Amino acid sequence: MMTVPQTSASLRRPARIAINAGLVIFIALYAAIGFLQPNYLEPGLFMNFLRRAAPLVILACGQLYVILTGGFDLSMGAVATLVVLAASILINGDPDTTWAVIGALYVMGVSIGLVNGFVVAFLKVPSIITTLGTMLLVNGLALAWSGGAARGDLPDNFRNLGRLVWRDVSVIGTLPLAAVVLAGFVALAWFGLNGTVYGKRALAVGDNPRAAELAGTPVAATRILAFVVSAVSAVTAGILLGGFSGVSVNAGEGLELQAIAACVIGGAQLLGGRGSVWSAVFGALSLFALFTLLNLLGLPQALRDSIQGVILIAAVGASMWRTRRRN
Amino acid sequence: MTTNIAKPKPAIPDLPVAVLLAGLSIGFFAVVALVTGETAQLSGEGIAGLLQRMVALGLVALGQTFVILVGSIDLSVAALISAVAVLASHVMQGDPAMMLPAVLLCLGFCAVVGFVNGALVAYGGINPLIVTLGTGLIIQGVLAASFGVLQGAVAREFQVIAYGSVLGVPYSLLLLATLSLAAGFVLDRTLFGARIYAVGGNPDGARLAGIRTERVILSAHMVASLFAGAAGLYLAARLQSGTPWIGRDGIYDLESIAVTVIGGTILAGGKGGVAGTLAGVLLFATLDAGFNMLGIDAFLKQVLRGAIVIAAVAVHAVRTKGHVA
Amino acid sequence: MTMRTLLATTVALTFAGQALAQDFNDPAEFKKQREQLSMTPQGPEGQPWAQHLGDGMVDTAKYKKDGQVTLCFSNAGVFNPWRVVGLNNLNAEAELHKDRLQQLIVVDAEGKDDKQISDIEALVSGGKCDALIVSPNTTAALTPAVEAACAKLPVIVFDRGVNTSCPVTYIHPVGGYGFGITSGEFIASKLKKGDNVLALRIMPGVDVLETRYSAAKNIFDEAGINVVGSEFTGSDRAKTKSVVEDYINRGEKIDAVWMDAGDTATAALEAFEDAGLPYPVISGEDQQDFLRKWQSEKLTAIGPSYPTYQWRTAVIAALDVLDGKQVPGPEWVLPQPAITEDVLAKYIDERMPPLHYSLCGCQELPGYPERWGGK
Amino acid sequence: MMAVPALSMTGISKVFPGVRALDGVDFECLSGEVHAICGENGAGKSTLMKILGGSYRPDAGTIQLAGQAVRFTHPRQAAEAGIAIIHQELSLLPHRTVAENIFMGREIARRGLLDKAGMRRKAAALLSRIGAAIDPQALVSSLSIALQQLVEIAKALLMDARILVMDEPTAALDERDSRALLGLVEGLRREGVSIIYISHRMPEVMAIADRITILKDGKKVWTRPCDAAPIDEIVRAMVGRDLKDFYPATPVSAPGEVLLAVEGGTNAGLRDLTFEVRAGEIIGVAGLEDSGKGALAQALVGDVPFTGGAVTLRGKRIALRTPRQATAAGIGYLPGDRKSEGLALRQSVRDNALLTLRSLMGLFTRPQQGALAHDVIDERLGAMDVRAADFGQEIGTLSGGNQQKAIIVRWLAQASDILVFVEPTRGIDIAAKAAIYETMRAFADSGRGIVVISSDMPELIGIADRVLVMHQGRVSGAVPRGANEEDIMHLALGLADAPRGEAGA
Repeated sequence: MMTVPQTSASLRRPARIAINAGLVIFIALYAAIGFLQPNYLEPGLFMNFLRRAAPLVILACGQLYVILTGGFDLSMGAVATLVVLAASILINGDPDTTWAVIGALYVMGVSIGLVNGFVVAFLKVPSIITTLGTMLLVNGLALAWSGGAARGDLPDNFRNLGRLVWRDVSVIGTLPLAAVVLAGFVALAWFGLNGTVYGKRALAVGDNPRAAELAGTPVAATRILAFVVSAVSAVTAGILLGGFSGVSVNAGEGLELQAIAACVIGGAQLLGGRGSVWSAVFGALSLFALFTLLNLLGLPQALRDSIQGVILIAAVGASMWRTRRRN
Repeated sequence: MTTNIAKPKPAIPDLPVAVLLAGLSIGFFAVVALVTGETAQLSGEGIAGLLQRMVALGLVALGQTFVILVGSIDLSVAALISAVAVLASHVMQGDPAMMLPAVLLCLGFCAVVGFVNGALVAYGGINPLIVTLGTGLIIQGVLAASFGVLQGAVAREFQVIAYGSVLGVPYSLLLLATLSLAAGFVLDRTLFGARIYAVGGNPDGARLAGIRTERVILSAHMVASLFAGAAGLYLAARLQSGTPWIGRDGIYDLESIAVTVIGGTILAGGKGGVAGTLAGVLLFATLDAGFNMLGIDAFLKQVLRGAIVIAAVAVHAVRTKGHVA
Repeated sequence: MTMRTLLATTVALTFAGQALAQDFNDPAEFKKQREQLSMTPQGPEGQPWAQHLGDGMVDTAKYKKDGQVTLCFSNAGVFNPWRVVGLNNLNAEAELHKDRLQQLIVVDAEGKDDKQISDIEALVSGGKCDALIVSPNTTAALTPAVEAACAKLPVIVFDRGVNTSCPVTYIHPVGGYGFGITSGEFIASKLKKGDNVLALRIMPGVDVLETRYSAAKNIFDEAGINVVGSEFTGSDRAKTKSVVEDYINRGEKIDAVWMDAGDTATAALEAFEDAGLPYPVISGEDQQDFLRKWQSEKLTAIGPSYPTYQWRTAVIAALDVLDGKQVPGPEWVLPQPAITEDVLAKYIDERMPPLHYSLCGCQELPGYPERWGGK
Repeated sequence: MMAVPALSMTGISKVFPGVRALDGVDFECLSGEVHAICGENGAGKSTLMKILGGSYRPDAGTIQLAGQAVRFTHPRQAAEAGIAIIHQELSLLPHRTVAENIFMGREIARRGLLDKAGMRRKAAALLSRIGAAIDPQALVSSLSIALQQLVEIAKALLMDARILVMDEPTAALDERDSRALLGLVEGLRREGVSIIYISHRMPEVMAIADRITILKDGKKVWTRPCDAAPIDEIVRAMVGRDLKDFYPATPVSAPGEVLLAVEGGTNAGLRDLTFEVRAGEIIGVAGLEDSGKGALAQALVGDVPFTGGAVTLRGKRIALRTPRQATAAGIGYLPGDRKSEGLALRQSVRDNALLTLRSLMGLFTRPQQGALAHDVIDERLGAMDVRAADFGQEIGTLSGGNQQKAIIVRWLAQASDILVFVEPTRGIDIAAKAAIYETMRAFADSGRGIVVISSDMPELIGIADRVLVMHQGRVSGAVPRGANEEDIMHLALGLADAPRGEAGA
């Protein structure tokens, strides 16, 4: 038996500095933004950038959980919309109820996640169909409940979550509350995948559910939990969106696909088994930087879609090419 | 003695799903029509109207069936439909002499899109969801950027496709029927069809059996794009002029996937067929018509449709052994 | 031969964008609508939904039908708040006529032309309808279906039109140019030559919206006002706010914001608030949230309208037709008032939801304000 | 007879990441010759045949067909050149009919139109030619594994191949079907077809082969005419050392207390199974393909649970309704098909080894502490001599033996009482094999038990303390250590104690 020369197993390499593809793309895109509009390099505007990117980054983190386990969640945009509308109806301008309502919103989100998860895990409906169904269902519910238009107002303490900016903060100048929420959510998402055993279970389930099951992994529970996390992220993003810009019936429209695209650009693999929180974070930041850059370039709105499509295919194609070359 | 004598099972396994779905759909429609007193909907004209609701989605879904059977998927159909409808009306500008060039140009464009999709999926090895989401975005963007404010119209003569009829049967229904039969025939009776099932059912096995799997995947994508083109042309004829949003507003991408899966074609590929897909389309058409008769609120309709999509797939998916994602 | 045609077509397509963009700039229509804006309406005082501009009337005796009647309504959809308010108007108006109206059948096309055509065909072939009201999703697409319906029963079209004169009447307010003229002239009057205006629009390619912009753009150009940008927001508040923030961040001085629809006006204003800048001159629409903000922040603003009361008019017209009464036609042009600072207070109703359209003409209708989501 | 060989392969080499699968192998086959290739699992037989079939491209070497050099980049080219391969892994379409499967890729068609009736007829003829009573219209998913294997054979016979490769064609067949198949091979040989025959069943090889080539560790040992190669010499050449050294020594101490006891275990594939595993014992399970030995493994690990009967572990009644329950109760599983059932190929060696531990601990366990720490698992992997440049690398890049060892580490980390091995050394090279046997012995010696299910008879005889033989879903007998293959075969075929009447049920 000839084995290819190997180093001794006990000799551990220095920890590899994993450079995330999304990070590289993000830095390149943000550098381009800075080149076009130098004031974007100031901390204040960067913070503002983060504030606006926060909902997408948070959605991408949630979507990542589902993608790691091998599925998709198309319902998250609809959940975000539901959250915005439900918040305005339930709070109805009374700031005292804000926190109770936010609690209720999370309960709602968790139940939608549970439904998605149960249907996929036990009724064996492929997630793309399941969440397409819940997308229609949740969107319909949100519209039916609100009567198709925004109702009620969001009080300032709710709006602040997406809108408040602390000024005169040392070093960074300004600090938006949304950026704090973002950091908190990313930290939680990171903790979920790296601070508990869940992350590795999810990767194994996404990679080979059969092998994971035979090794004792609770496959169904892992899947369901991923959908719950995804729904929770949609609720959080919805709260920020509502806070940032107020009530509207199309608050979450199209965000699900952007979140999937973000994960993929960041290097997560569709159908599971590969990816990290940083794929989601930097993928989403890259995507948002791309939007901003295209805005600054003043291209026709429509062409921005096209460029997004090109970037999407190119990013995945490039990672495919890298994998192939390595093998 | 060998003990395992195989019991013959029906050769077309998707037939029961199709029959069941179609039966349920027709039953639902008939009951609603009777209960609401809309008995006129059960006349020839009413039925023709019901079936006409199937045409656009039906055409797209036929193509979608090919890609799903081969184990791929196509999300770019919605953008492609818009592109074709806009191109057709723009090229024709109401001039009957331009009908043929317009149709040729549109189908040629579809073939190119299908080729690009197929090549990126089959030879590039990129996930089909990403590829077709990407090409869809590209088409949609270019379309909206260059044709956003265009007005054009197809030729009056071209609209015959959508509005003409023979012996009370609209041409569009004949078109759908003919293309369905053709698609069914191709899948069931031709070499290409057999290859599609082989590649979708077991890509490695198909490769070992000497099938050029990449070519089959690529061809299936071209078929899907051409069917989307047919749907686009039909819509252009029906709507007189295309806007860059008709595909997206019609949600033809997700709905075509949904009806195909509802009809018993499995997303992994290799199992399913045209009959099931048509039954799925019929279900959607009867839901549309039935909800109209019942006067169900538009938003509630969406809720019901979402629940029905899940339930319809769950009915046959729940027996799946192993895992789905 | 065919090859050459194809090639020529391909080349033509490349330049198509510029070649045909002029479609929405029709000087004759611009002039006509400008006149209509200052015309005195005919009809009952204080009931703009029953008034009309101009003199044309059509005779409808042949459609007269006694006893209980059934009206059918093919709706393009309820995909925006304007249509939600409108549909409530229409339903409430129908309730006023319970004695005459046996049934009102409403079918919703969910924004799909194809479905609306099928819906109309089904309504006509169903044989229950005595008259058909259509709010078309797209002008050209619905024309053949409406034509076919005209052959069977009286048809009333409102909001967007159809390319045929077969309907008994086509109800619409003055129009897009009128909207653009009102808002454009107001902004032009408040700005100096060389000042900047940012145009925020919902989406391209929709005739009723394109004409609004084209009219305003003409006026800005004439007044020497600089349009720094024209952006599409898709009626999305978050996107609106982001777009405006981007312009602010770029260091552009924005003196005025012109909008082709007001449902995201408050989001645009918030961008200025968040940046700590003074409010610009702004043109919105007649939504409650915008009017309240206008009042509380003392904005320099105007609220042109595309009144939702036309949904009431549709029912009124249909019943008049079945009564055999003369109705304004072949076009029933409704007055299109704008909300100005003097009349602002009377349009604000704190009970109503933020995106309620004040010019709904619905205050006296049954179920107000709950039916429209008010308290 | 010594004309230009129908096939000659010279100097074929192929390297996979971590393994040199073939190293300058020469091989030839004349027309009308049955040329057997023997070798341990992992010796390179399948790789050689995949190169011949166009699935792999060789790194070096040439292939000549009837003296003409050929180069295949796609299986289609090999098929067109007249090479047909009956693959070891099934490559059927479960949702399609038998006829459609037989004609996959070679449909009878005129101008693109299928001749379905013609294919049905021809399929029926083909099936009866190999003596298989299968309806060509049946769906493949409705057939047993053995019948599916026959469909595979029919598929390969469809083409009038000049060279036919049969890779373990009888592995899933019972005696009668095997005999029919050998008759078929005989007939083909007379027609002048070159047949390359790969099998572990020595008697079969001796009966049918003209020449035998031995491969070992990717190299050719020798090629000899059949009559110049007695069985023991073949075995020595294959194994490279005496079998005595190869398997670990028999334990000195007698088996201890009863660890695992199954009483009356029953489900769809198993009938009234009763046996026990004692501490320190390795129990082998033998049987033909549908004897139920696979179902036994699946039942023990909760994958396809028992529906009747009782299972006790260390005297306590346990429920084995899901793999998770079995895992938690202390039963570990090492599946035969590692790729699809054992490994998450894109995850690291470490992650695969930790999979069970992580799955059974509380969700909020810190992943880098205690037993989950990298150092701890790295030590275990090192102790098992898992060879990898870095335990953080993807396990898919490791050789089969190292992968198997990593899975063993998974269960050692979980401190399982019973390990269920299925085909423990399939696709594993010989050096790693000995190490795995060593590990199995050591595991048992530590007071725990092993159930090993294998179709590799010498392996069972060498490693197991006791071999249970299964036939038609029940245990047809047990043989002690030191029994020979014939004893086992006898029981496996149901000839020993099964009432005659039941054989046909």
